[in-house]
Amino acid sequence: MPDLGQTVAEGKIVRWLKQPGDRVEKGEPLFEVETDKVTMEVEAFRAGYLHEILVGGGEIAGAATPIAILTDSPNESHGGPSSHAPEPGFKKTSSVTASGSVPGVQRKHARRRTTSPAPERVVAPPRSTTEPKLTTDQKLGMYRRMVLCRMFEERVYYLFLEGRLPGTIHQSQGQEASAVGVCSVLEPGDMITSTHRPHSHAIARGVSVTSLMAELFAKATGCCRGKGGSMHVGDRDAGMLPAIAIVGGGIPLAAGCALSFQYLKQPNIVACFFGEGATNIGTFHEGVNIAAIWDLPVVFVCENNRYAASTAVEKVMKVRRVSERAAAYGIPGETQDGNDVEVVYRAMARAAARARDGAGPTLLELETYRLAGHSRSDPGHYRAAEEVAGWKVRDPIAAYETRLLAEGLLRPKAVAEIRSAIDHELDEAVARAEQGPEPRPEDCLSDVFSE
Amino acid sequence: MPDLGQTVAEGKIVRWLKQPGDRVEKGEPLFEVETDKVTMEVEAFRAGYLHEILVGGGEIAGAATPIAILTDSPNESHGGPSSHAPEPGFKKTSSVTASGSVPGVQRKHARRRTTSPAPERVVAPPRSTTEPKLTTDQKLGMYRRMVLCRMFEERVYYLFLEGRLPGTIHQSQGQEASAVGVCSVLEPGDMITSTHRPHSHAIARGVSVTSLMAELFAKATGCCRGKGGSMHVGDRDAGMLPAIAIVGGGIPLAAGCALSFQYLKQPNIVACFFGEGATNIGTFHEGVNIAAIWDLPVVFVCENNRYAASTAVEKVMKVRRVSERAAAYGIPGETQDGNDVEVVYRAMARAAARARDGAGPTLLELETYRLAGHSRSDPGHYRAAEEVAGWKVRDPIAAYETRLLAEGLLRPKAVAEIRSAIDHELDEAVARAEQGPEPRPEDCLSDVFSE
Amino acid sequence: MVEALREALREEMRRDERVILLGEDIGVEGGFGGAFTVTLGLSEEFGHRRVIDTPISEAAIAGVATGAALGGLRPVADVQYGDFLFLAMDQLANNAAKLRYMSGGKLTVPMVFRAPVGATTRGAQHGQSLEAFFMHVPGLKVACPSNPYDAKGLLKTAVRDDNPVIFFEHKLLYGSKGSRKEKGGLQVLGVVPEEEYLIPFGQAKVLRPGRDATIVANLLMVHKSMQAATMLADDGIEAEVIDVRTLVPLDWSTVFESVEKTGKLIIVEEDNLTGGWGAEVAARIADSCIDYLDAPIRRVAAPDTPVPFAPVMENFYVPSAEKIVAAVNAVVSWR
Amino acid sequence: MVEALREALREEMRRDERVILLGEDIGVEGGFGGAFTVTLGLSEEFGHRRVIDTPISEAAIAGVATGAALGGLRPVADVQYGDFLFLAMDQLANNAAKLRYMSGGKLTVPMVFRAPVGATTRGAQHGQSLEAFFMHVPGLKVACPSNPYDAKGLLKTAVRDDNPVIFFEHKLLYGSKGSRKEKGGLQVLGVVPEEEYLIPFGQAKVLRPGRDATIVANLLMVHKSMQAATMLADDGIEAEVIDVRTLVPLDWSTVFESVEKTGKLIIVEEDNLTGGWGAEVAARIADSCIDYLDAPIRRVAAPDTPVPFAPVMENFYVPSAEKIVAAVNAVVSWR
Repeated sequence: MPDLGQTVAEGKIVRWLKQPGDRVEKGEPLFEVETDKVTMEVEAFRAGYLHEILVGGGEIAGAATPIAILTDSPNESHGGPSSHAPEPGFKKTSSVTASGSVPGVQRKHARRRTTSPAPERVVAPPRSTTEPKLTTDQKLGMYRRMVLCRMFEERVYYLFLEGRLPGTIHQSQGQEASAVGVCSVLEPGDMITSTHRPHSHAIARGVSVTSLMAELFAKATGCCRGKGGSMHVGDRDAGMLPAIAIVGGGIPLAAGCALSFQYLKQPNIVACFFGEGATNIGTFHEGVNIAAIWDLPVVFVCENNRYAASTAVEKVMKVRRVSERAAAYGIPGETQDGNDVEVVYRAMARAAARARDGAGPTLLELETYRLAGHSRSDPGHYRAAEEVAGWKVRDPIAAYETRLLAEGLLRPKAVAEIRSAIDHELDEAVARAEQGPEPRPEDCLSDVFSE
Repeated sequence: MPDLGQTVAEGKIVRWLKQPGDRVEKGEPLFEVETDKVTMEVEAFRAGYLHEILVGGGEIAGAATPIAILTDSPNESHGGPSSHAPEPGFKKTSSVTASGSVPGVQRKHARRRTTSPAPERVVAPPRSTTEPKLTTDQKLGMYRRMVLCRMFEERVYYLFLEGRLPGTIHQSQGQEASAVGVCSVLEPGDMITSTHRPHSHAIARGVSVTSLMAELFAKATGCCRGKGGSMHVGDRDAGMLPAIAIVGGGIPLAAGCALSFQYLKQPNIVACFFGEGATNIGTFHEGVNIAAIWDLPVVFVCENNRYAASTAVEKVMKVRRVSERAAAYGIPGETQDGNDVEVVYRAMARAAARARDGAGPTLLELETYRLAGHSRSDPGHYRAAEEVAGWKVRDPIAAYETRLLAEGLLRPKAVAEIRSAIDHELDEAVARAEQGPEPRPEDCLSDVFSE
Repeated sequence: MVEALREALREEMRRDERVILLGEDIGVEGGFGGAFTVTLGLSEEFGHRRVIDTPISEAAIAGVATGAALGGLRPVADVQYGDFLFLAMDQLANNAAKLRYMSGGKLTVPMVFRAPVGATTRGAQHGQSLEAFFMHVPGLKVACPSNPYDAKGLLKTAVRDDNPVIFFEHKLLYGSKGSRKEKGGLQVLGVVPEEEYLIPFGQAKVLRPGRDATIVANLLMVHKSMQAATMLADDGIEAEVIDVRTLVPLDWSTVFESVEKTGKLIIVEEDNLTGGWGAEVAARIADSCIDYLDAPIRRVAAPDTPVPFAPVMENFYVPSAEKIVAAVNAVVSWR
Repeated sequence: MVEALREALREEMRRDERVILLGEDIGVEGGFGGAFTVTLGLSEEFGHRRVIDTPISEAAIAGVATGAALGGLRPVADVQYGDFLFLAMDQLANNAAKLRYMSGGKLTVPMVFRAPVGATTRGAQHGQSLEAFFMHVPGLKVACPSNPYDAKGLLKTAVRDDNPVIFFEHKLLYGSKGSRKEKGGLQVLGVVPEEEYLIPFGQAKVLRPGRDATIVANLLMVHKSMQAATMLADDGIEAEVIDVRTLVPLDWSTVFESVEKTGKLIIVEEDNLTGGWGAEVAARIADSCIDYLDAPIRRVAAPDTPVPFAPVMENFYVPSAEKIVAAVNAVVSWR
């Protein structure tokens, strides 16, 4: 599906103007698409034969979803499952897909500007330079990192059940792809800000699992020396500020940190994580606006998991997508599948490149789902069982595992090996946390002021 | 100029498809217009002869601006200046104008939805019922009310210069049309909220001039008994809460008051005044969002006078129009000429009708200018002299006076009579304020709590 | 205490159609009934028209409640954690508290803003005690019940008060029933009558009479103080324990009378020492009762640090019965 | 004082490239240089890269300053009126003040937040004194100079401090020069050296020695207290006047020493009585110096009301030299 604009995340295929088997010339109208902004005909960006229609008339396709396969000859086969399973940026040729960067795709009514209300200020992402091909190592690295996030959360969950950890937790099972996809783009020296639900962000950013676990155990060896706890984990040296547990509170901090990068001419950026619920609070509005007007090097990453605690997003927001709110600040907004780590990676790579190039912030909405409750004690009865089940099918780790296996990049044996190694890593982290020293009671009194 | 959509306030006439003298059939393409959203051909909504083009190709026309005159016969004269000076809603026939309600205007590419990002939720304003023809009495009443606002501010200005008033003032000369146009739509029982610049709002709403003047004189007879002062004038019985002097602070109050109307099934609405600078503060975001999701009966009236104190709107907002921000909340936003009291009246009438009908809030941006400084001591050197001069030419009172004189609704003699009567009214108000009792010092201690 | 608070809301909502509730997650089907289950079940009885779930917009919640109060309703709004009150501070301190005054006494702002306080191993942004901030804002009343009976009676009074009331509830006093059980939470005993009763603001309660020293406390610290008094009694020291119940208005005469009797004052609060409400109590006594004082006024309060996460530090942070005993011993043995 | 503050900023900006300014209307060409002209001319010297005009977004100003401080800058941000601090309270109290602590001491937040305070016939939302709110937040330092010399020296120290500092300036002390002249404003005399000097935090200043009573004051009230001391001297009463200069840290030993000498304490502040910073001073003295006190501790403060508009009421609201004299007389003649 071609990219129809910064704020357009999906479209309905009204009808196909060609049928499978038809010859298609470059520039010839191929199908008609309707979005919440426009209806338009889309032209073929290359010549060929329409081999197969993947999304039929009347159906809805998200941006970056393959909708048809073009081949060079009328009877060409289109290969195994890997040829349409992976994302378009990683395919050699033949899907008509969401990449607006494909130079041949032209909009018929080019004079319409359907995107940002201040489109003249929107700098088009330099996609060609920012969508590097992921190497196998990178893919496996992201996979492993997601598994680490998941297994860390599962371990923590049981440690809580056993009463071995104090305090409360807000877990992120199901949201690993957004954390890992975003952080995999970051460089040393970049910074992230996080929320009351920070574990996966911390692990994705590379905060040491040992120091994280020790913090949850309230030990002096924790990343915050036992003073922060689950909701405030962070490690500036690893590129993560202490998580801010008040919704939206980290957003102005992210803008400020980005201001320091810009001012000091450091080539760094900030990735600012928050949930969709945070987009209703004043600090979101003020912080994003300031980042926008000053072109600060920050990417606002909204993990839309559909519920602010128990409150469904539809009850508290009238727009369909958080990314539509970007238009109020004159910055690009886009919505992506937050459960596909490669989709996340590429979207973040574009946004990060914009930020690094001095073109300012992007509001990147990643659609995902928290498989656990809001906090430790939440059974989540406010969500329909079918909804939860539907999202479980879309588990970002299982899906990626399947894909990597199918692509032959991951050997079945390696899956078990990875899990076993992580298990061992977590055993170690727990052991070291438990053996680590408690803070002294009077340590409570230090670290209020820098002397 | 036809109404091209909720968020489209002006358009550039790309070219005329007919020339003066040409016969035009109903439905025939008449001109091509380009906005920041779309480019489209606009068809004639009636047949006739194109008598005169008022806005040529390449020029920009605001919504609700006459752009051409159609006549029934090729050589028909189109009367005196009154035939294109008044606004379209008040004309019988022959201007092709901004009223999107004119049934004959059709958009060529009707499938495009160019307006709100959640258009399915936007209820079209029931314009036919909400654009009553203004009677001569109403027009003269609005004129007189604007003159009262202006003369009040001028009087207050000199009283300050003479050192007869304590405190500071933020004056509203130049912004009378928005205050009066909005408040003229309101009914008894409706409420307004205001800002640190509240005098014209209070007068437009009908707060007694005597009690306002007494408040500025810090007298016990003032509308706030001398406890509020210029920045907090108000009178709930007259339909105005005490003005809130912290930017944006009145916006959640307006939503709350609207909630009480909705809950109590009162047929009332709230008009919430604020400046464009307030749209960058968190309470704007939170308050408008809540009003939107609950369909509260409130109209958010943004008086865009281009400067937040000394800070130009372009420096602090990347979108071109405040009304574009409405899309972030899924409500209609529109920008209108805030210096034309009848334009304001009609736009407010539509928004008020929506609110009263239970269709929720509107963000109504009124473009205007404060002819005075930000506060008493501000000479306004941050504004170019030509800019100020340009806006002085667009003085809302002078312009309306000229129009009413031209329409024969206002006799030249009456202008002087009105001013003289107001002068007398203000003399009286000043005299009564000066004679009114001072609060006692220890009155400071009362009214903290209701017993 | 959760049940007592819920009952108070239910009774007041049945009594007066103008009472509505506003807050995050307070009425969602299958949800929590607010962060601590206080409103659980109320949306079933009163519907979503009266139990209104809001976005995460604390400033707007406070402002909307204020505006609705001006429009004739009697809103009871809440934040999930008292710490979030800072987000709503402008609306509460600059608008709700001052609108009556700014209008020359013509308006009333009958609203209640509920806020859970207290350290419960949630760290620096979910465990503060904030009474002093609001006690210092003229125009706000401040309540802080220590037990279910008071909670019900005071909340009902708050709902009927024509002024804005900030109503603090301690997380460890909500009770140990249900899923919201807090580690270290107290199940405070005491009968809560089902019938209607009101507890007026500004009436402190002498929970235990004593001749040797006066202990003034609120919220959880009332219980720690009672515990300390028991321990002190074993050593023959009879401490009088006063629960202030409301900080604005504060029942000065009860405190004065007690200090005039004992000559010694210890104030116990979980808030940070410097600028806590205890400072105001000490200052008033040092003004009005100086001639009766025969020992220093001691405050047992949290130190001037944020709330630490680690339980070992949090236990040090929150005043303990032992620290109260030590403070009482010090003043009783003065000179 | 405006010139002294501007000079402090200019010197620190010349000295350290990391010092930047953030605020509304602070650097606009042809503009005001902030609400009270303190930053006038600085954008000409340092450019808009370092003198940054912000939108009207107080919470973000505080949060951005905090984030920039974490990123290695030393921002000096401001609000036009202290009353607007309530909008930024969450970022200041929950983030700026606590980030060092929450990180286990790994981070520093070197920022200054300037805020004009004091009643000047602008009514309830533009005239509050807010020192007590911020004194009560662990992790924030609080300065409140009473004269140009101190203003310069303290502001320079604040800029170099690695902790967040809330810097209060009284509108009537800005000076009577220029367009921002305030009715009733004082032109405080005193030489402000052009060369560099710093005034450490936590050093109170004895402005006038005296044996009969100790007056502790800040900001404008220092001048009212000095005026009162002169009036008292005519009656043979020698009051010692102490300017606290900073509230966090507060120079307790200077205050204790003075009270141990005089046995009498009067605290003068423009903030509302209940829960003002004076309460904390009274409480500390009632704890540490009880044996030296031979009279009640009196506070002369604004009453517990919002700031009224009418000058006749505002004059009643703001503590006067006469009220200070009366308070001193009352304690000096005690018994």
